[in-house]
Amino acid sequence: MHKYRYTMRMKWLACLSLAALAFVLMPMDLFASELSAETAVEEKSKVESLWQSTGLKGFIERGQPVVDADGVETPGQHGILKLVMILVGLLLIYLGIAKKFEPLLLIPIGFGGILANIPNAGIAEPGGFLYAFYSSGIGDVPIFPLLIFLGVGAMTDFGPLLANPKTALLGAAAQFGIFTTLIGALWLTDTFDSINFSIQDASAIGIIGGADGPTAIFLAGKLAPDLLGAIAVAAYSYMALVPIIQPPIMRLLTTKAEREIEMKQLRPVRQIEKIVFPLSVLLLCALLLPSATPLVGMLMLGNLFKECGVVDRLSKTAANELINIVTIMLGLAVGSKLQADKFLSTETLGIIVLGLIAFSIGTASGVLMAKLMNKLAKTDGGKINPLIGSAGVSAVPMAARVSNKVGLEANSHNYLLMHAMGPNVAGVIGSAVAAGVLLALTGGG
Amino acid sequence: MHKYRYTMRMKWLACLSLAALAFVLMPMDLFASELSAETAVEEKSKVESLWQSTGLKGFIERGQPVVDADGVETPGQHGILKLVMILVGLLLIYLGIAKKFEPLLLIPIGFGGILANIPNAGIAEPGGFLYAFYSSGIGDVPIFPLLIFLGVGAMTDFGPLLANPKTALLGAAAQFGIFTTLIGALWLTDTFDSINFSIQDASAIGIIGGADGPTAIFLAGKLAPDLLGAIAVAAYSYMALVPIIQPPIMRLLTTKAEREIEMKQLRPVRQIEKIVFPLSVLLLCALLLPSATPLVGMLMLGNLFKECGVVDRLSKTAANELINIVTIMLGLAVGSKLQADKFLSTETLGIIVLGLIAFSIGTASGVLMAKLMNKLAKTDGGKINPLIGSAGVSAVPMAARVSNKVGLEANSHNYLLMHAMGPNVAGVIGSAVAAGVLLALTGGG
Amino acid sequence: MHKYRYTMRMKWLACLSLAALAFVLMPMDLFASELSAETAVEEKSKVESLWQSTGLKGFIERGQPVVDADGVETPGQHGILKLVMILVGLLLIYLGIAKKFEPLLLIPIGFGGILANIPNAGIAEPGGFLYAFYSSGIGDVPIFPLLIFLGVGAMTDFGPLLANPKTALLGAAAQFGIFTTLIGALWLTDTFDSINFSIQDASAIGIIGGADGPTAIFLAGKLAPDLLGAIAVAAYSYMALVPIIQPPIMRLLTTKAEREIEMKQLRPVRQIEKIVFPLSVLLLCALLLPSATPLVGMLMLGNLFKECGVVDRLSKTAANELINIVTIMLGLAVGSKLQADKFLSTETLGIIVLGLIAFSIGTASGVLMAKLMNKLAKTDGGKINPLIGSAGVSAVPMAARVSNKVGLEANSHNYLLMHAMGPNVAGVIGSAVAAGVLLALTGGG
Amino acid sequence: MIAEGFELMVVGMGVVFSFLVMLVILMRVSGALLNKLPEPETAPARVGGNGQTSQTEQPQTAKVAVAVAAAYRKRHGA
Amino acid sequence: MIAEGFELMVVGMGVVFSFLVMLVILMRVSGALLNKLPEPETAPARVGGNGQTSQTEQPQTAKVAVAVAAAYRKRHGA
Amino acid sequence: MIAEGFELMVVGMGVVFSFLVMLVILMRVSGALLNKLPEPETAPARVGGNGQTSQTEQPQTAKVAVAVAAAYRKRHGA
Ligand code: NA
Ligand code: NA
Ligand code: NA
Repeated sequence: MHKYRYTMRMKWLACLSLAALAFVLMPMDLFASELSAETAVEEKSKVESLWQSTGLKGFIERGQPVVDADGVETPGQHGILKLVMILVGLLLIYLGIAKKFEPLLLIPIGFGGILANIPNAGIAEPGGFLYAFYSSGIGDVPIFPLLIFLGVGAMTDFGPLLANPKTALLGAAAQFGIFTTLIGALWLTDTFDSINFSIQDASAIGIIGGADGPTAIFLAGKLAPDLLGAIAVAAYSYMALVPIIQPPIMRLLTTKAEREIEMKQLRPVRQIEKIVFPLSVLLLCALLLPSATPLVGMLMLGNLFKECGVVDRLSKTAANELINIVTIMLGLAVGSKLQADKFLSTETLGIIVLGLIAFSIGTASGVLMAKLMNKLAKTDGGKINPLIGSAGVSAVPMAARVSNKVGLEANSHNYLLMHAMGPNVAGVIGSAVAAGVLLALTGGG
Repeated sequence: MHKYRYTMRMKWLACLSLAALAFVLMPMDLFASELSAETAVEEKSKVESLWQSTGLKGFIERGQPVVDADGVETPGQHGILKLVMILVGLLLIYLGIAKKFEPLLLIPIGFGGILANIPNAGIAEPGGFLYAFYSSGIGDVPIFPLLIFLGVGAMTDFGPLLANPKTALLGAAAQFGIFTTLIGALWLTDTFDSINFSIQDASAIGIIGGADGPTAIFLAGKLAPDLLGAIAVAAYSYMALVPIIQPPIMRLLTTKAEREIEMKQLRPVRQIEKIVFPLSVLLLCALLLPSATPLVGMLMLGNLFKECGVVDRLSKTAANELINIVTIMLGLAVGSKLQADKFLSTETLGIIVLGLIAFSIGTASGVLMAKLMNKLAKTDGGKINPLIGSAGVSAVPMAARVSNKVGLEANSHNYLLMHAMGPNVAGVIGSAVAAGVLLALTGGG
Repeated sequence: MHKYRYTMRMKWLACLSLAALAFVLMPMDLFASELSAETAVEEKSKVESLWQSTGLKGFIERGQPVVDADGVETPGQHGILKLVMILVGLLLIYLGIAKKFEPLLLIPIGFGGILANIPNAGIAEPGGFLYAFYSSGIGDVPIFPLLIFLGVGAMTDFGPLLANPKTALLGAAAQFGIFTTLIGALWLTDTFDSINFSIQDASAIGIIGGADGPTAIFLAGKLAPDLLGAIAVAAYSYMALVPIIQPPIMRLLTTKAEREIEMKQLRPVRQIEKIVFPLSVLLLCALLLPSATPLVGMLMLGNLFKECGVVDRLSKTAANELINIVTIMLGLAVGSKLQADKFLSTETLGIIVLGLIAFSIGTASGVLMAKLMNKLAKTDGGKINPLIGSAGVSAVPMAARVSNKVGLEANSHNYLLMHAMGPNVAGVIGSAVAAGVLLALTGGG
Repeated sequence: MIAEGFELMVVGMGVVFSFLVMLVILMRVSGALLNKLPEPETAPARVGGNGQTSQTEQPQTAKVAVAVAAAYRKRHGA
Repeated sequence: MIAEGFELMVVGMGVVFSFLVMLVILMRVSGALLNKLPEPETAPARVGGNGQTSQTEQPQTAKVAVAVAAAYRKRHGA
Repeated sequence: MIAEGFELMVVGMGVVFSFLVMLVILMRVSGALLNKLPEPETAPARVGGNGQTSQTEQPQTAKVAVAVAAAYRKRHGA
């Protein structure tokens, strides 16, 4: 009975729908003739021009052919590719919601990706609002990633690093993934005809291994804007996948005895140390690597706000409302770079493969560095659990949690979380420094 | 005694005031002569040039005459008109504060209107800050209305619509006011010599009938920037007047028996339905009407933030701080379009009359559509109270509250609020779709 | 023993550091030769070009010589001056944190000053993000100071002024410091060859005496952008120093009997008065001095939000999140004007001296005006304590607190705080008016 | 140029004083007029400040609450 | 020009109705499909609205709390 | 081009390591120096984090409170 009524209603609705469509199509005959008679020029009827502008038509037809300077005509891209990208956008949103993969970023990016691929809407073209977000926040001057870094700084506690400074070396070692991937990208270019990465592209791809979203967007926006969409998606996806990618590598490279190493309690850190730290890092960066100072500077400004204790209202705003507003806009702006013609290429496949390699090598380097440091250590008391090495890739605080989890599997009383936060926050500085080097050496040309 | 002292003080102050003015006027003689002697060219004294720049002088004199391409000189606008516009701005602020007419918008709009009409200040001219707000947030790319829509989405519950989908048709019917008003605007143009609305102007005026502020500003900013001030003021004023405009029409078109119809309790809606809904609407819009996707997309992104449950910090920021900041700037930017030379014209009168007609016809269409649906309904159980039809104009949540109130008058146990929220939110989608159609069909030229 | 281990570790780290540097320097030989052989043109090696881009090199060398139109070559500025400016930035941060000198502003300004002086980073040059903050928020249109004023308005209670209107005259008198300083700046220009202030520069310097940060930045951004850094630093520093600068002057100019005057309780002020007030001030300003309406208007809009009681969400956002966000960006933007070549000049010394004079004369004028008003007062009951005169300089609420404190020293039951808030807030209006006059008279040319 | 400075001082202080004197008059006049208005009944306890909820919202929120309550009653009764 | 206005009305209302009719169908179909899914167990009390803490955060916050607790125990025990 | 990649790797990792090694030294040195400073008395319970009110505000808020209290006493006494 209920079913019957339901079916009846569906029929009624279908009728109504047909009636409504008839209502739309009717004037095609009525007015089209009248108008053409009136104007005597070939004017498209309203319905015809509306049909031309639908997404449906855009999805089933090719775009305008492109004619280059030599007069060679390339056929336009098929509209179905835009539909594929919309599905990619939906996938990112699904991963964000159902799998909790970096939802704060992947939902806006995925949504922006959908908007950018709607045919005839031009949302990501000049004049569209996503284009405006991109150009004013990332393209012209990378204000969005810098403001995100300000907020990250205002949320980050460098205390665990200050309590055990030598763990900073783990954060250095884990950046090895960046540079091996860079070489990998160049090797792909030499090997496959369909892949063409410039040295700038390769640098931007390598930075995925830094496991830090704003740094990756900052560098890709400067060195390889066309690849920015793929690079950001790869970076955030692998950051979300850290709990799956890292543990096997960590277990492979360590013995059970190593994983069971207990580390001694971190010393308390005084407020004055925490205030001096961001200024020290900024000055060191100014001396050695000016190209990294925008990133490092904003991170340290946020941290100074947090630690100095006299500007709490700035610190809270930077870590809450400001970062939230910028996250929405940054996500949409990154999504605007998921346009089908840029994203659906062999190069994107290459980026996805290389990104995974970058994360894996970074993880391995961090663990191996920890083992090396243990080899060189004079006393047993100073030994570090090599599981915290993997946290050096950044991906704060996920990677530190992974260290903690794998450590608990080996020794259920061994809480590594705080120890792993040291290399973890050092990894953020490390990848910002690596971005600075790449920018200084390949950005000028 | 107290009165005496008060009078004494007033006298003292008047003396002081005169002394101060003398202090100002004094150097006119002292320095003007000296300077002209010194420089031997006719240099205006400080006081003279200050007087030239006062608002007082601007209010009592005509502006510069305008010479057009054919050399025909039109006398400048009289300054008193600016004073009239300042009074209009004060009226809007009064209505916002004392009558609670959409105060969040009318206070900034009214204040912006005052600022825009201050002579010799140029606040709404290129170089002025209201001009900067307008051009960067509405004129070049309509970022402000889109961010407002993001916040509206994050505040809107589409549950009542999902629980009773067919009420969406009421939200469609109520858009009829938009298109009749459009025709009305074209008829005025044909009839009166002093009124000249292009087809774009008429479309932007019609959208007042959509009873949705951001949609009206979005469309007017694209199709008829010169009319934006009048259109926005009319839209928000009539939205505030919904409790006065709608009830008589609702009572006229319904019998007491119809008004007494009780509707059955809405079914509960699952979270997954609420998550799928915004994505469905976006995809439908992408397929059928790409020109509406900026508006519909941002509304649905906000709603997705709200319903998905994993990005609450983005959802809260979009619905609070971000929408508040943008509301202030949007209101001021709209106010910058209340300049006397644009606003004080016969066309504004036409817009105000047409807006009222638009709201009335929209209300009537919604009610009549509900009656038609009842006629077509198979069973009595599915009948809807035609009073919820009027809520289809949008004006969320005011129109739904009006439905509830008029329903309670007829049947004091009949709470229609939740039932009326369905057509009410459908009306928001409906008017965004109507805006998309108008943009697609008249915006290209 | 602990010490021994510590020394061992330091040695180990030093070794590691040397190894790392060797690792960097190594390829200079390896690759430089190879590359030059390959390319046969003189290509700088990576290490060489990295060294060229370090801050260290920038600090120890002169910049590019500047050749002017006549072919006269001026040697480039020495890099060590940038290091000096970085120390100035650190000093400002130190004063903000340790001495609580206006930390909300001085910390971002100091940090921005450091960033602006990092060699080879170009953060404050076109293309850099501080440049973008400056040009979009202060340089092109002074949006940042205006939004700060909006927030200040939403935080300010004009009730004490409304309860005792005549105290507004104290806020007028204290602006005398502005104009004497202006003359002082012109006198320095005539007297010293190394100081060259235009009339615009002198006006912008004078406004330091207004003791109001946003007003000073607003005016300096329009009249003397090159001096903006020094002017803003002087203004905020002296505002922080009000508790040190003002008391001796106040004690010098008043007798103990005067300092002991008790003022009668302020009458309660109705909400309607508080709502009418901001609109009255705006209209008065529009009539007399349009050039001051952006500043006065935004202050009054914020106050209207606060007092009208129907837009609390706008009022709270303006007074919290929005002002916080803008404070961060404004501070950094002001810091970008602390570049060594602009800041390290005799003129800055002049500005600092003049700023102190401006504050002192403003304080004295306020106190003397109060004494004059007491002379002219008919009855004893209406007498005012001349200590509240000093609060007329603005510097809200610090100057009012100083009045209260000095008053308590003389008469431990005499709480002047609320009485001093009247001239204090009047001083804000007074300095905005003074800025408007200066803009109207010197800005046009 | 110092002459011009003096001129600016005279005109500037004149305008500042004129402005604030007129403001004093305006405050006195409007204060006198506004205090003749009857006390508003709707907002007796209002002292100033931002702490309270918007007055616009309250009655309507109440209505909404009644409607929601009625809806619940209905569902649980049925 | 009024003829063009009528054309706009016919096409416009047609599109608005088509859009919302399709939306009704979409809501009915997706509602029917989605309600066949089993009830999720993790979020039984979810009613809608923004009031709750992010679900992502909770388990991990718990872990952090355990780790911190352990760290404290260790320090004060030693 | 791969040669250039290797060069970038060597220089890049060199700089990253140099930077962080120097940072380690800096942290050790500054930590050693700063821990010789006497414990500050004004903020003994400060643990870090953002939860507390600005210290700048407190004494002055107190003064304001005293002033307001005195004003009230005076009015109600008179
Ligand atoms: Na990293
Ligand atoms: Na509508
Ligand atoms: Na002042």
